Amino acid sequence: MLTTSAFIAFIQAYTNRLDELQPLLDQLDNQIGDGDHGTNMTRGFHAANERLTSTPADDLGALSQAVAMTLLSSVGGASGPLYATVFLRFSAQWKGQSQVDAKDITEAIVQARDGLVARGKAQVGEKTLIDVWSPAAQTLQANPTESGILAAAKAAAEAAVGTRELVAGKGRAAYLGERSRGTCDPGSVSSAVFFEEFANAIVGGVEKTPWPTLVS
Amino acid sequence: MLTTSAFIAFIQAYTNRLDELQPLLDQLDNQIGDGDHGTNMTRGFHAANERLTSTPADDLGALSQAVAMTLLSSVGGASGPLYATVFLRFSAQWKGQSQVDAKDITEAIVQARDGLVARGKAQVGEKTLIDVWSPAAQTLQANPTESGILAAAKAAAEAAVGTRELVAGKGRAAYLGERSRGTCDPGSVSSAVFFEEFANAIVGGVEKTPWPTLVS
Amino acid sequence: MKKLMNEVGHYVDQMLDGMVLAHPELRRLPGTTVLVRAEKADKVALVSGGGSGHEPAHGGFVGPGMLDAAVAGEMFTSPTPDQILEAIRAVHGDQGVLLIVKNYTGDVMNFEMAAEMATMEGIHVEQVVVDDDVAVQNSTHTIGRRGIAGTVFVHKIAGAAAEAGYPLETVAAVAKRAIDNVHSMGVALSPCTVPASGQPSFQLADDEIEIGIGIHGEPGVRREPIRSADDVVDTLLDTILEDAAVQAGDDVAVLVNGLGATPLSELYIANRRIARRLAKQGVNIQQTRVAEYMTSLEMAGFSISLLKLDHELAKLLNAPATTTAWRS
Amino acid sequence: MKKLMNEVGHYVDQMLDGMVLAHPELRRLPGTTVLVRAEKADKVALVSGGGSGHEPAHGGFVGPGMLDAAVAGEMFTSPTPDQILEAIRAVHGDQGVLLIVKNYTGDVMNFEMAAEMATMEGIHVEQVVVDDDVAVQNSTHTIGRRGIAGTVFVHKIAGAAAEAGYPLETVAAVAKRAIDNVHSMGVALSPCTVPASGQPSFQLADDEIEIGIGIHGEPGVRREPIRSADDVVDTLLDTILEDAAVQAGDDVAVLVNGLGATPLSELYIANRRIARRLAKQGVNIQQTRVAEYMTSLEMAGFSISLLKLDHELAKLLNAPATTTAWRS
Ligand SMILES: Nc1ncnc2c1ncn2[C@@H]1O[C@H](COP(=O)(O)OP(=O)(O)O)[C@@H](O)[C@H]1O
Ligand SMILES: Nc1ncnc2c1ncn2[C@@H]1O[C@H](COP(=O)(O)OP(=O)(O)O)[C@@H](O)[C@H]1O
Ligand SMILES: [Mg+2]
Ligand SMILES: [Mg+2]
Ligand SMILES: [Mg+2]
Ligand SMILES: [Mg+2]
Repeated sequence: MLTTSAFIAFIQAYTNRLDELQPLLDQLDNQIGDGDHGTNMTRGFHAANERLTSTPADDLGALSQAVAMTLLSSVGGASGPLYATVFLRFSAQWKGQSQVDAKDITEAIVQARDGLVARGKAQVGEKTLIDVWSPAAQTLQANPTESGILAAAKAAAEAAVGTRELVAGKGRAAYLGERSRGTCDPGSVSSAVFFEEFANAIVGGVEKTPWPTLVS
Repeated sequence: MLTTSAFIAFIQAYTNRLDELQPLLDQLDNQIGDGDHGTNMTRGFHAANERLTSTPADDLGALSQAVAMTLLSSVGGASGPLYATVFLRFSAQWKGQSQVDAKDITEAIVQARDGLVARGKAQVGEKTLIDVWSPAAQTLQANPTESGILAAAKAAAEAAVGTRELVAGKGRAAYLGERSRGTCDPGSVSSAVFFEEFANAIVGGVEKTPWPTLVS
Repeated sequence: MKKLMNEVGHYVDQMLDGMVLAHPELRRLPGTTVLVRAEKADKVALVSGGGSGHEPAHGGFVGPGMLDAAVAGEMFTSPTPDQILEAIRAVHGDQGVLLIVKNYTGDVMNFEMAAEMATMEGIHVEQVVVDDDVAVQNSTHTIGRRGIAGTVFVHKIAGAAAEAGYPLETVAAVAKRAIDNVHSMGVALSPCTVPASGQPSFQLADDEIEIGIGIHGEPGVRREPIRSADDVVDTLLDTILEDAAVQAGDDVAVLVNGLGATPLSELYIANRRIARRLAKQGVNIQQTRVAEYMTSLEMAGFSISLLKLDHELAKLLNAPATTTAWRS
Repeated sequence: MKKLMNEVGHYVDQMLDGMVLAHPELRRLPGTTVLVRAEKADKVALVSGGGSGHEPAHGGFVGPGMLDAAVAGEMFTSPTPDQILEAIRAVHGDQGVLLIVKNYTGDVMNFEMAAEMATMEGIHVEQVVVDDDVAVQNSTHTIGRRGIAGTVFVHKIAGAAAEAGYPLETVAAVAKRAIDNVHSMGVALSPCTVPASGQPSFQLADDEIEIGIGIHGEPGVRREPIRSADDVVDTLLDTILEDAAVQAGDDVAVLVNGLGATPLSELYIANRRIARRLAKQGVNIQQTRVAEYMTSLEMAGFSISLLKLDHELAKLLNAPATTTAWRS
């Protein structure tokens, strides 16, 4: 069950994790991109958090819409429209609802994944956050329950680590060709953290992955 | 007595000394100017030497004129017009003559000094090559003989060393004001070397001043 | 890092202020990072933009004969869709809007979202994506090539087409033809430093250059030993000429673009080689531009852009334009 | 030292070649370092020049509305009288020639000798000497102030006066009035390296700036800790304003001149402060120029030039000019 207060707590918790991980995400992006993924994400989610303090907290659709619009207007770059798309799809799915169940959540995540693919036109295996969103959505679809949400977070983390071996086919890292191999995709890591905090806000008891030691 | 062959030997000897002293002259100019006096002088006198190989060697006036025009068209900067003026005055003074005596030499040096003052508008004490040409010309005027030429070279060397204590009032060093004190004026040093090689070509037996140890 | 700036968070804002204070022919939409012409024109409107740090791009190309609006993002970061939408709203008349976008995932997605929003508001929007950087291999398996300095030619040609009263579809078609015919490649002699990070974007040894550089401080496609200007020009030009399939008798325009810290004298030394090589191949240079058009902050280096001209492209390139960074 | 060049001895020669190859409206007198307009004009002729390394100065200001010829010396070294004489001979008609010289001993003497030679050939030559650098104290005991970027305003105004058909004495008088009314001062954030020496012209620590810099890589008048752009602007502007005795209600033109490696964005940040301070003092800015006009190779830094305008100077400043580096 995701309530509006759990949603707000999720955004807050994710923002805190991004603050912690900003250097790591910048560093990963520096190795295979332009070094700003952590900076972009923290800028966006700090703004989103701020925005939520003045958003009526009774409609998950409105809250998601507020996050989406804030990310859209504060991030820029590739990750801005992508993460904004996620929350726009959440908003469409949860419009007018003050709480949603695992089925609604599953549908929203699947919709978000489809939105990301439509927006970024990346396929699985191209070393983008699609490599995380795709297995996470599939795991949830196969098991649209609270335990499925936990399983999705686990699948997301594994997939993010797995991007290390891939050669980028989309995004800035693609210009490096073979040289993009050997570094985890920063957007995939921020997405895995997303699923971790998402599951923790809804189900609770999720252990934090030690990303810095795992991927740097 | 200055013959045409002594004149040519003088230009050659002076060029050799400039080659030796180029780093020192550049360094002095770097401290209080723009660091190119040695480069400018060697560029000019190498060209003059070259030019003399194709100049009929029977007229001191024509030889001086050739040197003057070559310096004018190859040096630029402040030292180009100044040293060119020296040889233009020599040329006017020695026109049509294949050899000149100490009196003719004295008159040419005095004319050159006057030309330098007219061209650069510097007074004695302003830390320019006038501080060398002026005492040298005076020494010669007081004693317009071969021994006077030797005395002029000595006076020139002393005056060049003496510019160290002066504050520049003309030339690029003037922008430094008080900070120009403590470094010998590069144009004064190249002028002192000029008198040294000039005296050696005419009278002979002049000892070379160890400029690098003396002024740097 | 030594920068002439105040608080780093105000860099873009203060730069835009300084720009409109210098150029009364530019106006900044209040509360945005959008520069528009002081006077709105009745024609197809052109909007471009991208991250900051490329000055004079893109604001320097706003004016009669070129762009109607330029949207500035954070340093080397695509602008956000809301800003782009503000630009579209401000400049569109009833003849539609063309967005000129450089091919970077971020730029493409942000402009696309803005276009969708504008379309929802009933504004007719078309988009062209510039991908002139031949350093990046082109193949159907990749995201395609980056957009670099050749974009300025596209601004100029689309601008002249719009000014000439062409309808939106035709302006877009002409812009696409310019894109198909422009090929660019750059080289860096030193990296740049984004003010917020304070760290050089990469490290180059004293005897190394970075070939095939982008315009955001990213490393290029390979690192090589430094060599003579003529040799460096040849490396870039060989790749460009091969890719552009330029032949004897072809008409071209040349853009020698400084990346920020390279003296104009060095750009002219490069142009000497470019002009001589093209002349030797029987290629006719109709126009040469040598200056800073699309920079990477204080990066040392340059890029060459070659635009193959047909009759119409040549006419449009030569049409009058009066912006702060391009006049003809 | 990383430079995009070939043999260092050919630097100036190849730069000039590259320049005329880029700009067919310029012509190089064969065997010289002189650039002239492709078409000779029937009016008072203007000749300027100086050492190389200041590009686009001085060749970039040759063209209708500005100079008739620019003479380039070796790097940061005054050109020689024979080259200047060639320029005078090439451009003089029957209305005389004005030489516009920057106040450096070398430049003054070389131009003076050329003027004497030209006079001996029966050409009527006048000379004005620009000394706009207020960093250098002015007093009767010194050689006076250096000529720096404000020289470009003098080129423009004298150029317009000549184009308007003024006789030589009047062109010279107007140029002198521009010189009397232009005040400049610069600052360096990093030194430059002359190709032949390969050594930086001075050393600055990471937190130091050099105030009151000349344009030949010479050190400035003092070294200070780095600080905000606004503070640096204030330091320069305070000195300029005091010296220029600019008052509320005065009309001025502003030139924010990049020294070579400073991004345009930083120049605009500086201009924001300049414009606001002048506005606050009630000074009317009639025109602002922000770009590289008179550089010191790849030196980082900038200079501010303030030209006080009367009615005629304003008219001449705004008159049309089409050169490669100045258009109006
Ligand atoms: N076409 C795409 N589809 C999906 N994700 C993408 C795409 N392009 C980039 N990304 C994701 O965006 C991340 C980079 O984001 P960020 O660094 O914030 O933006 P930018 O690349 O504009 O600097 C990458 O790590 C990748 O996961
Ligand atoms: N007005 C002047 N009168 C006499 N000598 C001068 C004058 N200005 C400069 N000089 C001499 O010129 C020398 C500098 O020459 P140089 O470095 O070759 O030229 P520049 O100063 O143009 O670089 C100074 O050391 C000084 O002796
Ligand atoms: Mg990035
Ligand atoms: Mg010197
Ligand atoms: Mg980015
Ligand atoms: Mg010099």
